[in-house]
Amino acid sequence: MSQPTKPGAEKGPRLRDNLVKYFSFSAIVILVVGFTLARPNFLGVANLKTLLSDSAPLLIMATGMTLVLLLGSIDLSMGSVCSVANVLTVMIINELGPQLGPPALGAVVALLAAAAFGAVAGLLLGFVHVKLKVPSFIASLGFMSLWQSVAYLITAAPVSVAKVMWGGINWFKVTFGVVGLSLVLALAWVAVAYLFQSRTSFGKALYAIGGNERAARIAGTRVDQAKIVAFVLSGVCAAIGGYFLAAKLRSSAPTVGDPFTLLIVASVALGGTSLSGGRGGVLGTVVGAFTVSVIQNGMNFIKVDAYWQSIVFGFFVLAAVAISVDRSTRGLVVK
Amino acid sequence: MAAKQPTPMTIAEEFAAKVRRDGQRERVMRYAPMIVLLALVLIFTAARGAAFASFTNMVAILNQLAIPLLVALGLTFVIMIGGIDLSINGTVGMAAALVGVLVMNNRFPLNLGFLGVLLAVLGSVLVGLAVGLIHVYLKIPSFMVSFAFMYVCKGLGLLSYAGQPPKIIDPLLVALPKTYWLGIPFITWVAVAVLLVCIFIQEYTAFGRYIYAVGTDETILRAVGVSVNRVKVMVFTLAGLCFGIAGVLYGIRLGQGDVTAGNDLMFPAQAAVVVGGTSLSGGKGGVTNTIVGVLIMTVLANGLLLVGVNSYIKTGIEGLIILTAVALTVAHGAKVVSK
Amino acid sequence: MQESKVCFSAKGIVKHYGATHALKGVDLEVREGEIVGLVGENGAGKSTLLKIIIGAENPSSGQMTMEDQPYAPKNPMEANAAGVGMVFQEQSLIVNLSVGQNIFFGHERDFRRYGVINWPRMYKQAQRVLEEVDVGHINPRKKVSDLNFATRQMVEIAKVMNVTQRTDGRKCMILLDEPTSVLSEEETENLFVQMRKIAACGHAVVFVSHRLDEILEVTDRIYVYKDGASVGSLNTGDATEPLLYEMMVGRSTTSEYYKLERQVEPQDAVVLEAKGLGLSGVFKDVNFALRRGEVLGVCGVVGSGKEDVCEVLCGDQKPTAGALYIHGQKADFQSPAQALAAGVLMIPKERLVEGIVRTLSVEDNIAASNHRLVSKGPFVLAARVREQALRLIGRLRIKTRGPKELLMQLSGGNQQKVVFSRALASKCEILILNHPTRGVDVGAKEEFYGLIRDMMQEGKAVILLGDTLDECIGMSNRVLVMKDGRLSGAFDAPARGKPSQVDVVSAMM
Amino acid sequence: MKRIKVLLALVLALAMVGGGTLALAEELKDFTIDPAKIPQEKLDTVVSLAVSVRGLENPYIATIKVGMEMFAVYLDSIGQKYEMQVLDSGGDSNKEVDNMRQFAANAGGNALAYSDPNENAIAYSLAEAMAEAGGFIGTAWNKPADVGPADLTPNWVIHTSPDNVINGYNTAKALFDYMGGKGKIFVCEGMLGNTAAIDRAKGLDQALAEYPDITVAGRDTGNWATAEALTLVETWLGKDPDVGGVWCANDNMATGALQALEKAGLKGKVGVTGVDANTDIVEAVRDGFAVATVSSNGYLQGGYTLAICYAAWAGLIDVTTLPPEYREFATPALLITKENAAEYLSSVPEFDFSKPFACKAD
Repeated sequence: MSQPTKPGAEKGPRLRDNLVKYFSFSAIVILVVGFTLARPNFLGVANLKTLLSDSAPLLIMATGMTLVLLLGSIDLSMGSVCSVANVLTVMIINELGPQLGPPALGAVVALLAAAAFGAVAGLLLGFVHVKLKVPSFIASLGFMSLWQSVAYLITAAPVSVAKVMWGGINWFKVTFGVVGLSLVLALAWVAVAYLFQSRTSFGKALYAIGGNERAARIAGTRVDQAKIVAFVLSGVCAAIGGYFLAAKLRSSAPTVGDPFTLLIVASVALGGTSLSGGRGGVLGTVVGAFTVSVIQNGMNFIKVDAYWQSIVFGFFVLAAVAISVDRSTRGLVVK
Repeated sequence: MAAKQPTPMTIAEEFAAKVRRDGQRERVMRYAPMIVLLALVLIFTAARGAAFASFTNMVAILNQLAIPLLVALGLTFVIMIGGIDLSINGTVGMAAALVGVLVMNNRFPLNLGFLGVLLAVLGSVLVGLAVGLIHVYLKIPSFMVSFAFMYVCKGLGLLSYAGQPPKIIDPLLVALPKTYWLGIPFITWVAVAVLLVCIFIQEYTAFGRYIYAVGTDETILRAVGVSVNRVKVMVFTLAGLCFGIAGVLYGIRLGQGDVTAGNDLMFPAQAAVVVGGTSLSGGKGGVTNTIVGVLIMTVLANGLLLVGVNSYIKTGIEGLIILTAVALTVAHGAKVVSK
Repeated sequence: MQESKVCFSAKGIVKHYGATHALKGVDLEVREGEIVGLVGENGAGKSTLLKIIIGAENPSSGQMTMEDQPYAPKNPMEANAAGVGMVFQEQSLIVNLSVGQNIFFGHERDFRRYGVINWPRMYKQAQRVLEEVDVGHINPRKKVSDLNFATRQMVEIAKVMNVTQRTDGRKCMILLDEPTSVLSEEETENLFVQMRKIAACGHAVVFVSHRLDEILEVTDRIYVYKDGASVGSLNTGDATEPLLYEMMVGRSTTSEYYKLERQVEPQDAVVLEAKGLGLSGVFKDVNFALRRGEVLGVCGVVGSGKEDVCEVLCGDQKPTAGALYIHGQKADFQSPAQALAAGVLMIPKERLVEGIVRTLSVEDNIAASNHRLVSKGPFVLAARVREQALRLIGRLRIKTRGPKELLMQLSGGNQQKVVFSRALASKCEILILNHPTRGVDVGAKEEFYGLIRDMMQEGKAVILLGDTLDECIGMSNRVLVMKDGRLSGAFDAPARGKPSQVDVVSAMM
Repeated sequence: MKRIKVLLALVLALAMVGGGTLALAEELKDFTIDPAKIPQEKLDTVVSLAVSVRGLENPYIATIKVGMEMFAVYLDSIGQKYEMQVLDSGGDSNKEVDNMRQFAANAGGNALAYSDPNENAIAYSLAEAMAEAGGFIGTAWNKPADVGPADLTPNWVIHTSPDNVINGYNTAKALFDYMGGKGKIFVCEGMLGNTAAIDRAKGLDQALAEYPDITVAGRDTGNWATAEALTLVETWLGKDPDVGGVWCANDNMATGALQALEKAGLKGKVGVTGVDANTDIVEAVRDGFAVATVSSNGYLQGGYTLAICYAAWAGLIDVTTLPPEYREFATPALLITKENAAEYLSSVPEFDFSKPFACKAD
């Protein structure tokens, strides 16, 4: 939407802009310091281990969502794609794994299958969104319902990974010092996404489309292609998130991804990516995902009374976003 | 030219034909939600006959329509200004919990009667106001503010009775869900009244014009000296009011204060608003569209239940219908930008 | 003309944003019944001055009076109340509302009875307002989205006229910020008639345009601004285009404005050919060939189909008839991306809507159409992007704090320069320049012209939709004229022997 | 799933405090916490108590929290320092595991937890979180068949459960008998994919097999929620107003069903059953509006599980030597019908936490 921008608001001193920018990361610092003061063992080895491995699934999914939000679109189906990948993973490990021999092999096949499903789900959503011009919010909402059904149809009841197959999923418990292997893998994935986002023409296209889709199209950007790729990647991220959850929980559940649907978006937004597209990136998402994890983790540390928990959580989220919201670029309309 | 056309069309004729075609397509798009609704009704009538088309079932649909309609009405205005409100589950739940606590009930001595009902609604209104103020003045996207308030409100609702839900024993409120007028339940009448108020606001007040304008281009309002911020805050407050009324009615319908009343209302409401034809980017659509959207969602849920579709695939079918309905209502073509 | 009473005056208006002085003490005096033109390059301070007058910005210092009253509006509402109204450069109509609702937007209170808006009364009133500006044929109940741009402009003027009308006999002042940029000749003429009518009633009109011919045609007096200060004011009768140009730029214009001496003869090789091209309901039977080293001008009124021809050429729309050949190969573009791959790129007309990505940096905007050229394998090389941006920023003298600055922080003219840079960077063989100099000041225009001549020497080919007819003829080797969706004329335009504007116009009308 | 052979219809009070009075053969059942045997440094250490549950908005779940608070009162009485919290997962398995890991990381070896795994499949992960930190956990209701407390000795102290299949079967049977063995019923199942929901439905299906004249006129999930059950029953009543009974997988949904029946003027004419013994449903049973519900006794589950974990932590029992039937056992579930509803409502729950194994059903 075109605005007569106020020139006055645009020529402010640069130092302030930078301060505002870095201030946005202070939410997580304030939270960590606050929780540590309240409970010194918040930064103890045991909890660091927890914090630095449990956030991996959220981080991976949020990375995928970042790419979609950069377009100015949204993918609400990620949670249920995650569920389907989750039940698919455990089904393959349990049913196919024993025939394949070593548990690791079953796990690899399951990973491939889950990722392939994620890609197909993303492709379908991308196709419906791009070709039929259904807004991504509502298209992904439709697919959310659809994949929920599919997850139930694969296995209605939660299923544990059979004990004999635990060899294929025990990697989730591996830690290097306090850093879990799962987080290392997640960060590696983020690094790949970062390269993708900032060093390839696909990444440049994402930002251009998010900023002004029409202009990007006229400039010769492959808009449809970039959008579909972004949705495919978000689908794959959701599926890998589901795979990680299977390893983490040693089980599958057809509803496991549902609570993630909005939490992922919130993580990305907390990381400074604009919900209207064009600004932000996956590095911010790392901060955002950890902010969410720290809030959830810290809540259990300061022993908030049970009936107050969700109130306190809501206010923490509000405070974190109030601190971290990107006000450096002024004159933009906030929706 | 070898094959001679009898009369090659001139550009003007082509243009006229194109305008006609566009007009037809637009009409199809405009009426697509109604066509979908009609199709659903026909399918379910064919499948279940009397069970679906019976008077009792119509009343049941009207009864079930009331609360989703109220919620969707509030959401419609928010979506029209290009915002979004995720707090629904919380605000509705909170109002449903508070009404149980504040009126004559079996757990708490408070017996505020009608005042209690008002206070319960007021709680949600205040939350809507808070969402609006924080969104506007701290410049936080409405998505995030309402996301946070979903938790806050859920918590407040839970806290209000802490444990066993209070059973409403106020005789008037107990009687309300069983009260019918012209064969239509009281709760539905309330929803209809709110609907009329919303139509009035949209069509006959300056505020209604401003809602369209904010969704189209905020700078225009600034140019004529209308406070965009005030319009936005009012929209969120109005939404809070709708959610509050929905929550209170839900509590009364359930006969107890129950914070879970709001669960799973949010996404269907979003779907209903969009399926009805209100554009997510703002400025387009309106209350009347929402009525059709809510009808589609309600009839669909009711019909699938009567047909006895396996619950596992029910949500999937709902998803497909949403996709189909929206695909019919949106503009197509290479130049169309959809987010 | 006898001296009439002063309607509005501004003295010593200063405005600074931080360290930048946008206005360094400008004066403006407008008399009742006078049409005053403001001219100046981009960044000369015209827009800032208008924003201060309308109350969208506050001056850092300086005084204004309106009809003998001290005047210091805090917002456009107050300005309207004092009798000052403005037609904005970007249109300010709400497309989903009807014409009538737009005209009275913000003034619904006047039609309220018992809290309810009396729609019939409002529409009746709207009809009257529209009739006052001679566009009574517009149905006030029609949605604005169903109107074309020119009609919307008239609605806009009607709206402004309505809010500034005074009942106490005092006069009002209308500000028009480049209102003609979306209008056809005919509509521009109607606008001028309206302006004169308003002035004849004793009201004041301030008119801003980059088209000096329009300024000379319609105004009574002209203020010239340069670098945030007034260079002088003169009666239109005393002004000529070269004189104004000299005052604005500080040096004189000559016939080398369009760098005619550097116009080259096109080579024989045809790079792009349209055969029987048509788009249902828009244009038909369009045939032409574009040669290497040729600037092919396309003229026509708004609605003649020339814009749509461009959109078809650059792959944005698919033709419904005929075919397009690039280097003799049939091209079937599905999207602008495919056209780009074949070496065809368009500079769009609507800068904000189609031209720039406001949230991206200058360097990324410049590199938007040539990722492949700055990439190695799958990776875009940041250093090359930077280097390319710095080169073009220097060459086009883009005023920016650096290649990393976001485009939204640049002024309109500089944004247009970035768009032009993008075309240069794309290294495309065939460029479709749709109003490339729109909203750009005279100095920059000259640079653009030089760059286009350079490209021709490099053997590229350009299809040009000029911002003015003069520009189109001056720059082109050949001029095609479109009328009602068909080619209605073609003129050769060699450096010596340009066709006269009259001839071209007669083919347009 | 392990089937419990004995059907329990004991009066609740007996089951709860009966351990002391009904002298049973196994002496473990009489095991008593002797405060004198607890070293002073243990008493001075702050133990962290937690109950990990699905969501406090459910009245049954809220009673688990109360059970923990009752046990805390007992700890006060013996001079044990403690702190306590509720880990509310909101029905999110992943969050429940995260919560438990964070609780364990915080409290370390002094963590004692009762956990009601959101899904059976995560029981091991919950216990494992505790085992890594060195704390003690007792799980209830849900766990997979192939893992159990024995896998994580000593930290996974016990797993207890009322039998959901039997609960579902019993309420169904009570309903069918009320209907005279024939007629139409509506079924409101629990949340899709939830273990308890699936098991209770399994019990219903067993009963249906025994009563061939009962037909199911409508069957769908009410997601454990009052509101959804209300909508379901309302819709079904439109086509089958001659229904004889409504079987609900929990009491929240039974509340919704009763509300729908009341609106249709059928309250008291159509039988309703639930599970959980929410106060309003027990009252309805007493007043003849509902047929039956089941008390799983959350107070007992929460309080006694923590008591056993406490005994293990304090070193009073050696988990490694506990016989298997004291690691996995059934807790009493009480079918509440018109006969015992009034009594159930009037009896004040009272527990002797010094005899933690008194909660064992047989």
